[in-house]
This record gives sequence, C-alpha cells and structure tokens, in this order.
Amino acid sequence: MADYEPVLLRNVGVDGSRTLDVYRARGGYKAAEKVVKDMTADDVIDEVKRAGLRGRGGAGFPAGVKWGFLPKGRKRTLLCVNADESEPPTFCNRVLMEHDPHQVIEGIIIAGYATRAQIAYVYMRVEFHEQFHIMQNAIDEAYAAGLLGKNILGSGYDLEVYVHRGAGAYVCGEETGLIESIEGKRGYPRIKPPFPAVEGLFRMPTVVNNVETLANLPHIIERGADWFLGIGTPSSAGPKLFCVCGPVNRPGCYEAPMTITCEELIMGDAFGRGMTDNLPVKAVFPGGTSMGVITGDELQMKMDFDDPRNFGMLGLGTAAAVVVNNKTDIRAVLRNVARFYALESCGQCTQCREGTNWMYRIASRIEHGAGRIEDLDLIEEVAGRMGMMPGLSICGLPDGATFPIQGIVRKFRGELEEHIANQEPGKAEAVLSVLN
Amino acid sequence: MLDILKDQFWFSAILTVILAVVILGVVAYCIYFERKISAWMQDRVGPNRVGPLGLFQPLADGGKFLLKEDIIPANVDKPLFVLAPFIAFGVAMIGFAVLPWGGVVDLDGDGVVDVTAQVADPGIGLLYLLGIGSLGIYGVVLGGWANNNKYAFFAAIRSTAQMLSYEIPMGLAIFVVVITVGNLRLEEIVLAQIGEGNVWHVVLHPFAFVILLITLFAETNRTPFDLAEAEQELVGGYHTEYSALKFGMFFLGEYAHMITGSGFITVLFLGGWHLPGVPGLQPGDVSIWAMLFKMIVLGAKIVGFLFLFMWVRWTLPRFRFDQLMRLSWKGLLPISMILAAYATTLVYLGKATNIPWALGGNAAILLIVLIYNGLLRTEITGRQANLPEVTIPAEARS
Amino acid sequence: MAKITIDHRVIECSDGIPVLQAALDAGWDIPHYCYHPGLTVVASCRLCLMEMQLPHPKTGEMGWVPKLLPSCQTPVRDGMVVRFDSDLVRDNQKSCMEYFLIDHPLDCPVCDQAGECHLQDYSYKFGSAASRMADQKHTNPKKDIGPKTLLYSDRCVLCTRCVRFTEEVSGTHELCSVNRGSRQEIDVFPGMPLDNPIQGNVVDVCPVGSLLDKDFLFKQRVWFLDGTPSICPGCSAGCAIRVDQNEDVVYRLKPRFNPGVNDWWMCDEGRFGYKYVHDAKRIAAPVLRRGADATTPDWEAIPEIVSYRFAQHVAKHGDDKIAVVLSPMMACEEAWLLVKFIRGVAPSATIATGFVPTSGEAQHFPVGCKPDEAKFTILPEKCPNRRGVELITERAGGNTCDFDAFVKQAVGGAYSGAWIVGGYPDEWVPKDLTKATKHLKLLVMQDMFENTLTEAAAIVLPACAWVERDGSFMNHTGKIQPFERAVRVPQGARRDGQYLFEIAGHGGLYSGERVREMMAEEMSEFSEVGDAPPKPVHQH
Amino acid sequence: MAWQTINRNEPVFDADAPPVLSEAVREKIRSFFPRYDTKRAALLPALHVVQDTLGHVSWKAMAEIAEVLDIHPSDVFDTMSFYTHFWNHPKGEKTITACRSITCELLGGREVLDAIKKHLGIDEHETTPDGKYSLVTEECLAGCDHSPCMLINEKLHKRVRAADVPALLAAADNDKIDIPRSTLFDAPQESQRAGSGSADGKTDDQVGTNVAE
Amino acid sequence: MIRDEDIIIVETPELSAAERLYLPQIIGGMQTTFRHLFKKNITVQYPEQKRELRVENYRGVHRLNRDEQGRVACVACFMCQTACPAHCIHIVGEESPWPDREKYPKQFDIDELRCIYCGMCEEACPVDAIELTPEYNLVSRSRQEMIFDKEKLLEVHDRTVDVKPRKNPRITGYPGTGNRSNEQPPGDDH
Repeated sequence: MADYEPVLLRNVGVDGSRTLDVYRARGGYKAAEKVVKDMTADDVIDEVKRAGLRGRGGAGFPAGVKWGFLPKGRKRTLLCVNADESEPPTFCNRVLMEHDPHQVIEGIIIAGYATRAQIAYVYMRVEFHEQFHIMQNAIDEAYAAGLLGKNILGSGYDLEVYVHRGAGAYVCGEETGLIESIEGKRGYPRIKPPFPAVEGLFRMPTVVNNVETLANLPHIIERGADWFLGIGTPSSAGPKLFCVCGPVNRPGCYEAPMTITCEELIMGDAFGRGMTDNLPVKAVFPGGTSMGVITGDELQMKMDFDDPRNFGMLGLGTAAAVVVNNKTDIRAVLRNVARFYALESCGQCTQCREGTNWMYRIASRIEHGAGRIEDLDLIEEVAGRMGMMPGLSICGLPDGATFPIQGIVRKFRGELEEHIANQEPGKAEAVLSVLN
Repeated sequence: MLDILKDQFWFSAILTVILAVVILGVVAYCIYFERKISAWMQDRVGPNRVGPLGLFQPLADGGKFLLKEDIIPANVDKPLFVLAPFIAFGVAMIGFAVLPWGGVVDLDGDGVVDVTAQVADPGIGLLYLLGIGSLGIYGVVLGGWANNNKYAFFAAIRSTAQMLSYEIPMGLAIFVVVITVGNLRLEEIVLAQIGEGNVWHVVLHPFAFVILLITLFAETNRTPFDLAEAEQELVGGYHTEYSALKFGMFFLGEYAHMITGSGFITVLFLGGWHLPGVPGLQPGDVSIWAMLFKMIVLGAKIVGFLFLFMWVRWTLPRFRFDQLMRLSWKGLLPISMILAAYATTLVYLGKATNIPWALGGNAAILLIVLIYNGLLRTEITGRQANLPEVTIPAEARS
Repeated sequence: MAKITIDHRVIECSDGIPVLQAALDAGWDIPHYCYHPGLTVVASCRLCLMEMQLPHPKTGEMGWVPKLLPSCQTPVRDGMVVRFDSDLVRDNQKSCMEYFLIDHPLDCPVCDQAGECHLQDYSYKFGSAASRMADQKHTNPKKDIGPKTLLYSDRCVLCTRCVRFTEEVSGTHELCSVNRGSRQEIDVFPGMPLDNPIQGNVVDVCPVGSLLDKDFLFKQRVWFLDGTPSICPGCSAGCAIRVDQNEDVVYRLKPRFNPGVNDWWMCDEGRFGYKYVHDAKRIAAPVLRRGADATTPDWEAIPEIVSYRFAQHVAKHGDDKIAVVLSPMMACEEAWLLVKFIRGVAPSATIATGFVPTSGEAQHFPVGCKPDEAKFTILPEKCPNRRGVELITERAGGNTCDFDAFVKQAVGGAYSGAWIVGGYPDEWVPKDLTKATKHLKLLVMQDMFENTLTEAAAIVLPACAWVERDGSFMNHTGKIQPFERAVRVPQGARRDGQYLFEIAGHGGLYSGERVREMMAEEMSEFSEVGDAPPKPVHQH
Repeated sequence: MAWQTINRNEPVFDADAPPVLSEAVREKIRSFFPRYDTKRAALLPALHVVQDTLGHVSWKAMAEIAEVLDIHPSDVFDTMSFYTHFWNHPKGEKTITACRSITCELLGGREVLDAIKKHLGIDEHETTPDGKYSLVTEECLAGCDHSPCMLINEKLHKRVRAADVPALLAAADNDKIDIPRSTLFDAPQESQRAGSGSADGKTDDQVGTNVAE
Repeated sequence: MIRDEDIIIVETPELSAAERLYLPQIIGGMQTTFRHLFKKNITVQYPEQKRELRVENYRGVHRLNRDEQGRVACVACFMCQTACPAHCIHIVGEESPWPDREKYPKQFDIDELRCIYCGMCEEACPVDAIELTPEYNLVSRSRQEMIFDKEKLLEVHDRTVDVKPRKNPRITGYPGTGNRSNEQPPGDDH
C-alpha cells in the first residue's frame, strides 16, 4: 500500500496546516463553495448516498441514509458533530482536529447544508484541551472569512458552529447520550425510537456525525462518489484512518483503504513497522477495545466493515488497534478493559450498570490471584447477558463491554485457567470469605 | 352393756354405725387403691405424696371435695340436681343392711344364739338387694337429667338402656341360685352352700357366676361398661356439671356400689363368710370371735372382688354402645335363660345340688355356645345384611 | 380499541398504551420497576422485556423481532403478537433479578418494605434461589433526605421513579440521581430536603424499601396490616385511599388509584392527618345533662331519649324553633338520616349546612402549573362532604340556610332547640355560636372533641372518625364516592350512622349501602354509588 | 456502614454569605444562552466556566448556577455528578490527569502513576497539602500514539517515563500550552483562580463527582 | 391428591371361634396387667430426682440471645411473631441506638402460657436471636409472671448461655442466617 496517497491526512505535517490560508492554498473549501453555491441539499445527499459513505464513528451506518431519515417538512434541523472520542485507544479524530481543523469545518458546512441545519454543535470531550483551542481558533477564522455564520460565501445559507465541551463521560459519545449532554442533562442515552433524526436535540430533528465521517465529505464532493467508491471495497469504500498503538515500533494514525489486514497494520512499513523487540503478538484489539479481541493467530483479519464479524468481533469500530505482546499478563488486560466499562457505564440499564461492575470485580479478583475456575464461566455469562443485541439495553455500551471480555475469556481461556491453577492455593476462598 | 347387745335392735344399730364407718373408710381407700393399682399396672408409683406411701391421700381428697366451690349451674333442675348424688350414694350404702356379715352369734357363750350378725335379716333379703341395686341407676338418670346438659342427658339415657338390658341376665343368674336354694334369705343362701353334700354355688353353677359377674360390672358402671361417663364422647357423662361434694358423692357411690355388689356375689356364689374346712368359719361356730373371723373372711372376699374390678378396669377398654347391647341381648340373655331353665329342671328332678348333673349341664351349654360362635354364626343377619357390600379389587389385595 | 395477542390470548386494550400496561390490565404479573403509569417511561430497569412481532421496516410483514423489546416503551398496535411466556424472557428476568441484588444488602428482616417489596416478590417469582455474587458488596449510605422521609440508598434499584415524580408530578425537583454507573445514588441537594406537600408519594412509588416513611418506620410489618378502601376526608378533593390498620390501630394511609380524582397520588396533609383518630381526648360516650348533673345513658335508650326530648320541645315551643346543622364532615347517609328524623318531629325545622373549614389557596401540582393542567391538586376546603350536605339540605326543602345565616339567627335567638354536628379534627366553634347557646334550651351536640358547645349541650353524642364509619362523600366535582369502615369505634362509642339510623326509626344494623338504597328512592344521584371502587390499574 | 445516616436536611453552605459567582461570571454564563434552545443546555458550559473560575464547583456555586439557569440546584448536582471532570471540593492549582487506558498500561502507565503518587505523596483524587497538585486518573486521553501520557491542566505530556516524573512535576510551566487559547470557556478576566480552599470556606463530604475505583 | 398406588386396602381379619368368644383375649390381657403389678416402676420422683434429657432438641423455655457486645441480638423483624401459630409473641420495634444496627426490640414479650413450644420462632429468626432452650421447669404463681418480657428472656440466655440448642441441620445455612451465609442453600434434595 505504499503507493496509497493520503487524502484525509494530506495536510498533516504541512507547516501551518491548521491555518485557513494553508488549507485554502491546498485546495480547501472548494467543495464547500461548490455545495453551497451550485448544489441543492438533495444533490449532496444523493452524492453521499451514492458514495456509500459509512459512519466512521463505530457503527458504520451509511451517512447519506441517516440524513434521509430526517422528516420531510421539518422546520429546523440540528447537526451534532461527535468529537467525543473516548474509546481507548482511538485518536484519529484528535489527529484530524489537531492537524487539519478546517477540513472538519468544511465537512460540517457540507453536512449542514445537506441536512439544512442552521446550527452545528461540535461536542468535544473535555480532555481535548489543545484540540479545543485549535478547533475554536479555526472556527473563529472561518467566521472571519465568511465561511461560517450568516450567508455563507454569499449563498444565503446560514450555519452557526458551536463547540460544546463534554466533561468526561464515555457514554456521551453515543449519539443520544451526546444529545442529552448538550441539553445540559446527564448523558443518558435515550430510548429509541424516536431516533434523533426525528426527535433529537431539543426535540428537533438532529443529525449526529463523527468527525472523521465529516472529514470525508469535502473529498466526496470534490472528487466525486466514483472516486470514493474506487477506494477499498464496495461495502467498505473510501479512505479510512487506522490507529495502531501499544508495543509497536511506530504507533500512530495512518490512512489506508479498507483492504488492509490487521497484520499489515501492525507490521507494515507504512504503518506500525512491527513489534517492539520483535516480541510475538499475543492479542490485538483491532477496532477499539469495545469491538472485541483477536489473537496473534488471527492477524489476517481484514480491517473493513464486514470481516471482523467473522472473528467474533462486534464490528470494525473505530479501527484503532492496540496490540498486546506476549509478555503481558492477559489478566491485567481483562481487568483494564472491564474497569473501563464499569466506570463508564451510565447506570441507566440494570444489566449494564450491575453487570459491568460485577465483571470488573471478578476480573480484578482474578488479577489479584484469587480467581476461581467458575469465575470464568460466570464472567462470560454475565458478559453475555447485556447489550443492545439481545435487546437488553438502551445503548450499545454494554455490547462494547461484552465483546472484549467474552473474547478474552474465550480466546485466552487456557491461559486464564493456567493462571488460576498456579495461584496460591486457597487464596480465592480466603479473599471471598474476608469479603463476606 | 352386753345385755343391750343381746337385743337384735341395738346390735344392729351398733353394727350399722360400725359398718358405716368401716365401709366409708373402705370406699375412701378404694379410691386410693384404685390409683395405686392402676399405677402399679402401668409401672408407676401412684399417689405417694400425702403421708407415708400416700396413705393420707383419701383424706386430702375428701378435704378437697368438701372445700371446693360447690357450683350449681344456672338452668339446672335444682332439686334433682342436689338430690341425685345423694340417691346414688345413699342407695349404694343401704345395700349393706342385708348382707350376712358373720352368721349367728352367741354373745355371752351360753350356747344360746343371741343375735344375727346382720343389720337386718328380712325374708326377702335377696329381693331387697335387687331392688336397691336397681335404684342405684336412679342417681345416674336423675343426675343426667338435672344437669340440663346434652352430654349428661345422653349418659342418663345410656345408663337407663344399659341397666334395663343387664338386669335381665342378672335376674336370671340370681334365679338359678334362688331356685337351687329355694329361699330368698341371704343367710339361708350362705348356709345352703355349707355342710354335707353342699358346695359353693360357683362350683355348681359356674356359668351363672360368670354372668352375674359380668352384669355386676354393668350394674356398677365400671369399665368396660362405664358408658355413662365415657369421657371421649360425653365429656364427664352424667356428672359433667357436678363439682365438689356432689361429685364426690357420685364417686363414693360408685365404690360403695362395688362393695355391695362384691358382697352380694360372694354371698350368692362364694359361700359368704365360709371357707371349707377352716375351723371358726362353720355354721356351728357362734362365738363372738368366730363372728369377727367370719366378718374378716367375708371382707377379704369382697376385697378380692374389688381388686378384680380394678384389675379389669385397668386391663380392658371400654365397649362401644352397640357392642354392650349385643353382648347383653344376644349373648348373656339367651345363655342365662337356658341356665335358668336347666336349673329349674334340676330342681324338678331333685338333683338341684348334684354336682355332676349341674356341671354337666354347664359343660353342655358351653359346648352350645362354642358351636354357635365357631360354626354356626357365620352369616351376617338382620339389618347388617342390608349394608352395602364393600368390594375390594383383586389387585389391591395384598 | 386494539386487539393484541399475549401468549396466545387475545386481549383488547386502548390504542397507544404500552404493551406492559395492557398486559397488567389483563392480569399478567409482568415484573417492572421503572415503569409507572403516572410517570414518563425511561425503560431502564429492563425487566419487562418481551418478545414481540413488529412489522418489518421494508416489507411491512409482521415478524418476530430477534431481540427482546421493553414492553413498557412499546405501544400496542392492532394485531400485535407478544410473547411473555418464553425462555428468552424468563432468562432475562432471572439474570436481571440477580443483578438487582448484587449490591442489595438483603436486610429484609429490618426493612419496612418487606412484604410489599417488589424486589422480594419478583425474586421469589422470577429470580433464582441463590446469588453467584461472591465479591464484596458495595454499600451506599442511608440518608435523611427530608423531614418525613428516609432514603436507604443501598436498597435502591435506581428505577428513578421518585426522581421522575418530583420532576413531573410535584414539580419540585428535590430528588436527583448523583454519580453514574454502579455508584449511582438518589440524593437531594444538601439543605434542600425533600419537603413538598405531596412528597409522601415517593415512598409509594418506590418499588423497593429504599424510600421509607419516617412516620411508619418500624411501626408494623406490612403483612399484619389490613387495608380498607376509603376516601380521604382531608379536603374536598375526595382522594381514594386505603386505610391500613391492625387491631383497630390505623398505621398509615395509602393512596388508591382513582382516575380523574387523585390518580395514584395523595397529599401529605391527608396521609398524616389521621392522627386525631387515636386521640385519647375524644368523646367516647354519650352524655345526658339535666341541670348540673351529667349521666351516661345506655346506647339502647338514646333513640327514645332524643325523640322524646325533641317531641317535648316541639310541643312546648313549636316546630319552627328547631334547627339542625349538618357538618360537612358527615357522610351523606348520616346527614340524610338526621334530616329525616328532624323533619319527622319538626317539619318546619331549619336545616343548615355546617361550618366549612378552609385554609389557604388551592395548591396545584406540578408546582407552578395552570390549574387545568394540574396532575394533582390540594383544595383549600378542609372537609370532605360540603357538596354532599348541601345537596341533602337542598333536597330536604323547606327552611334551609347556610352556616353564617344560622349563626346570625341563633345569636339572635331564633332557635330554642338545635342539633349541631361537628366532627372536625380541630377546634372549630365560632365565638358567636357559643354566645347563642344561652337561647338554646335543647342542644344536641354531636362532636369528636370537647368544646364550648359540648359543654353547653343537653345531649352530647360522640362523633366518630371517618375510618370508623361507612358511607359516602361527595367531592368538589360532585362525584359521590363510598368508603368503608376500617376500624372499630373506641370502646363506649357507637357509629354515627348506627345511632342516627336508630333515632330515625329504623331497626337493625346500619350500613351505608342500605341507607343509600333508601336515599336513591328520592335522590337519583345515589342510585349507582354502591359500585366497588375502581380496580387498580397499577399495583405499585 | 449503611446504618450511619447522612443528614441532608441541613444546608452545607451559608445561604446568606456573599455570592461566589461574580456578575462577570454570570454574564459569561448568560452569554451561552443564545447558543441553545434551553437555558439548561448552558449548564455544562456554565460548570466549565465556574470550575475555571473557582477551581471547583462548590455547593454554593451549584446553587448559584441553578439560579442563573433557572433550574433547581438538585438538577445541577444531578448533571454535574454524572461527569467526572467537575470537582465539588477544592482541587489543587494543577490537576494531573494520568491516563490508565489499556495502551498506557501496556507501556508502563502504572509505573508512571505510581511514580506520581510517590512523588507527591498523595493517592488518586487527592490534593497535596500545599494545594499545588491534585491527582486523578482518566480512562483514555486519546493520546495512545504517545503512551503513556498524562495531562497537567491543559497540557498533554507524551511518552512519560516514571523516571521523568519528578522533573516534569517540578517544571514551572508544565501546564502551559503553546497554542493560542480560545477564551470561550475561560474565566472572565478580572477573576483570579481560587486555587486551593473553597470559596465558602467549607469542605463537604465526598459526594464525589469523581468516580472512585 | 392421593395416588391410587399409594392406597393400601386392609381387610378385616377373620376371627377364629375362640377369638370370637373374646375370653382368651381378656384373660391374656389380664395376665399382662397382673404381671405388671410386680414389675419395677420407671417413675422418676421429679422434683427430687432429675433425669438427663434424652432428646437433644427438647423445646423448652425461650431465650433471647445476646450478641458479642452483650446487647440483645434481636433485630425486631417480627418474623417470629409472624411465624407463631399461637400468637404468643408481641414485639414493639424501634430504631436502635447502636450504629451497626437498624432496628431493635423496644419490647419483646412471649406469653409462655399461650406458647405451644413448636419452635417455629426459632426457625423463622434470621439472626438466631430467639432460641428454645432445653429448660422445661417453667412455673409461676400468676399468669402475669408467665409473660416473659425482654429482660426475662435475656436472663434465660444468661442462665443457659452454654447450652447450644440443637437444631434441624437441614434448615440451617440459608443465605442470610448471620454467620453461615456462605453455605449452599438446600435445594437439590427436594
């Protein structure tokens, strides 16, 4: 893939890539101008639909279709930009906003125009301090240049873009949680239906799109849907940002079509460049932790929207891979993942609120050498009893908790059992009897 | 002093006083022994708290009877309610009047018989006894009626029926003796069992003895025939509402009745004060010491019967009422009728005191009874035949 | 009406109600915590999930949805097929119940909710016998969140009904949930305790023993209590309530579902306003005064004494000098019996309606809403039956007047004989009326507590509290609602209805229903009152 | 001890004390109103501004925010407690947010965290006695390409080694970012950061908005 | 519901001729009773002699246990009052003055005269606070004395503190019965 020319990341590394001038000099805002001046909203939607742009936030829902759900005779539409990138170990949105904020803003203008939104809220997680300032500065610049605000580029289209900072809640990355959070409430995901496209922020039709999804829009408009479809496979078209991190030689965010395999992502010269100290890969969370885990033997998995399902994963997710080498104790990984979901569960649905926490308690007990063999079955069963897939929860967070934990217990059961067998005899009973 | 005693009237008077005291004492101690014997039979100790060996228990009981609140419930028939226990007790006591306690007595040793050791010696002594005995039921019936309590009333009715049923075989059994002796005076009946060629009637008529014994249980309301006070179904029976002294009277009456009955059967069948071959117990021994000896012997025989009464009570369970009736009407009555007829026949044949004849007859009757019971009485007859038959499936039989 | 099929049984239900509600109405015991018909749906307890057939988004054909759907949130559609009796559903219930109990302290023995706790009931019915949770339980603190309410947060299942209640019904927003995930708790803002006039309902909506009433705390175990349907006499709203008593002691009042009147709620004033029932100072026996000496006559003699005294009075002073004051605390039946009696002995006697205690303004909830949008209202008229006695007075015809007019005339000496009914829990006698007693040669006073009038009365008859009587009240909208007797009268007293029944010349035992039948002959309003109270649409 | 009762009837601050939010801060909060349809939606920005101004959001501040936004204080408490970012008790001048995501943990995040704890002598969610540093952990800072990383106030420190920690903490401007700051959520000019010590002089019980592990 | 196969039909035995006469049986019975006249008594002279209780789970006077700190162990849950078939327990609960306990009995009365000593209270108690001691010597001079209040029941505990009443082993070990919470509940053998 060495010959792949980055599109989304084309400005990364260019001096002053954050500034409007540089962005414009490199061809920016042409698409936005084209859209607001020459195209109707439906044209834009059709183009995006034709390109088959699937949401990059994790669920992979086609963006054009999502826009099509908006009710016909609506008075107002609101656009929410999901920049609440909290999934470990995902950071591609950060890279986009940090290095090329105007690309995102241009995407917002196009999406806003297509959905006839007058206001766009960029919901950005609070830990993105620098990125917030970069983004806000870029927005200010865009306002000054007439790219935002009233009558954009003289087209008569108005769009206000506000950055709304989150405050440290993973679940606000869920679209309805994000909406609730903007409304100034706790970030409880809403029950669906009604979907946000019908009744979202402030009970108005609302579109929620990921930063990366929006960053793709200028290129689709500029180069056409056919170009977009020419990259990758028909169902997984277009450029995609991949993150790779952990004990690899060159962790980072890379752009590639969705035809690469996980192995290439880790080992490829253009990507991770292999493991540190050449240690074997034990496990990879190829799509962010919530999508599940593959073992070192399953690295041939393709990083597209479909193939991960064949490996017991929930989906492609954010395509951010964290690699675990064989020096790592799988129990620590299990505990870390379990802790993340236990602490980030919003607490609305019983199964998720209690189940994630229960899993964490079991996982940390196992890590401390006080596990029991039956705990493995238990943690797997608990993990199997939550999530949106069996209909047991409002949002997808518990699904995200299910897949990595079930994956770890299933795929590394032998190792876990070995640890339990080798732990200090009687410790589990001792710990449990102290607890109760 | 002695002269006064020579007068039968004064002798009887003094005897009455002595007897009354002694019998009351005996009655009281009967209760004590009843409890003791029942305890022994059940491997217990019995009363042992009041006095040595619990001997003062009757006194304590008596004191209690006297001192307890005497309740007369509302709506009872007051006069009868009060009267009934006295009838029951009084009637039982006056039965002693005709018992021949010690034959005839020569008080001063002058060879002339002065008095009879008997309160009264009427010619119809036996009839007196029978009559008085039947009166005993009066107390029960009146008590049960006066209680104004349905259980007591049931008891009264039961008693009546029971008494009615058992007096007939009893009368017939006595008839056997009377027809054999040919006299109703009790002293004569005793004497008829003594002397050459005479034996105790129990030897002569064992069947009649047994029947009289059984009917006596019924007459005295003792287990297994104490249906008039069946606690299970009638609370306390005829004395449900009685308490304190009146209850005590019923209680004492029952024991007095037992003593009378025992004396009665002793006189009729066991030779009264006589023991064969024992000097001092023969008709010729008329000294005052012989009289006392005779009295003791008769008393001992009575005590023996009392023991038998108690023994049976603590052995046998109570009859069901239909069983009680069946026993009387279908068992005792036919047998006693045959006995009476046979005894009459013997007298007619002049073989009234002939032992082989008498025993032979008894043996024949026993044979008939056994044959009837064992061989003939296989069919269910009468109303019982109309009962629906219970069919048992073959596979359920195991 | 929509027809839906639940477990092969077809039921009819109104359009658009949740499937859960339809199933509950049809008699299924569907476990649920967060759903309450009076509150918004949050679908967060995930216990009521069912399998459903929904139209396919593309083809429109009905087909089983592969996942479970929350029945509280899915509205019924005609022809819908729902499966409750399925392994998938049961499996979820079982695991869900296990999750609920993960951090639950299992302190049922000391929990006042035990016995009416849905955590207990559902665990028993839908849960598993043992918990596999072996790790340390997380314990949340107990909080004193208000003057009348305690919050045991470790028993909480976070259904947030209470929070929604304060947001949506009371509109006072005291309660909130704090923190998130498994550390979430219900709390109030410190210094702003849960203290609104209808806060007691949060205890009722709480399906577990988390919110508890300080008034009832540790007093009784609920399984000892017997509930009697009744009507709250606290104001003229006529809220349907349940009187919970054990051995003739009232321990608490609970609201009963009464659509259109109080729905599921009741106010604290009514809830805790029953205490006077067990006041030791209550008049418990009739008193007869002749000059200075007072006697207590037998109840059997009362009808004769009263009739005789009135007849004598009429003979002496004429029948237009007699007045009767019907208290709005009386039941309609009692008022009617009294009117019948008076009109019998003195046809032109004046019938006056009694003193109507009022306090403040009507309070509408949610706080700050318009009166016609109110979900719950506390009325200023602190008596249950003003409209009832007014109706009876009006139908009685002849001389009638209102209370103020009566007082004026009585002070002026217009009456020489009067029967005044009180029965108010508080001090009520106006000063003027006390002055009027000097004109009253025959005063029959029927009241609960001693006051200046009972001191002056020739005959004092004890009035009973409403829990001791039965009858019906007419609320401010004119709805006649029957209530039943919950406890027996104090020793020595007798039910008002009973002695009025006898005084009015009837034999036998008084019963509200029997008198209503008699009343219905002349007042059609009372012909269909005797219906049973409406079936509770929602059990908890 | 579940039986020990927390009394919520008594206010934890003095209602008569002077307001902790200056008019400038209130004005700043109000400036967010036009952005949203409801006033309540300005709650998160308001909390950011107040935390920026006072260092933390005290009970009194919550009540005053509620007043500005025209909602009940409990709603402020409710929302605020959901988010881990807000403190309802005083925090240090510099907040160290150590990342403990899986990537950081794989690359030595635990050692870094331990080094910070050891160096400052405090545990998570604690503040040094001199009020200089508060330590919290975050699940992921989205800096996985530079793990292990940590934030000191707004500055992201990348590839931190346990050995670097003392030097890093000692550096005076370790919280300065070299990007032009947007003033959108910043405190109004005239107010100064309260640093340690709460504005109403009271420390309250840990109803913690920060979820403890 | 009784199943058909569980029904055993017993036929009346046929009586022999001798049996029908009843006399041999009567005599046999009388022999038996007569023999017993001379047997050794088994009576124990109770107040003077006292016999060891042969049954370990004898259910005598109740006691109200104390916890380690000497306080009444009862949590006033009313379970015993609920379980009592004779309605002889009367409890008045109150908020406890101790920090580790929620509720305690302000008043705890057992009417020992009404009690039928069935032991249900013991079974019902979730904290093993009420137990039936093997103490059977229960006398008094008035009915009032036989209504044991809390102090008196605690006194019984102090007196019998060393006696551990034996309980049905099947019942112990439910989760939540205080110190035995880790045992598995019975279930399989039902």
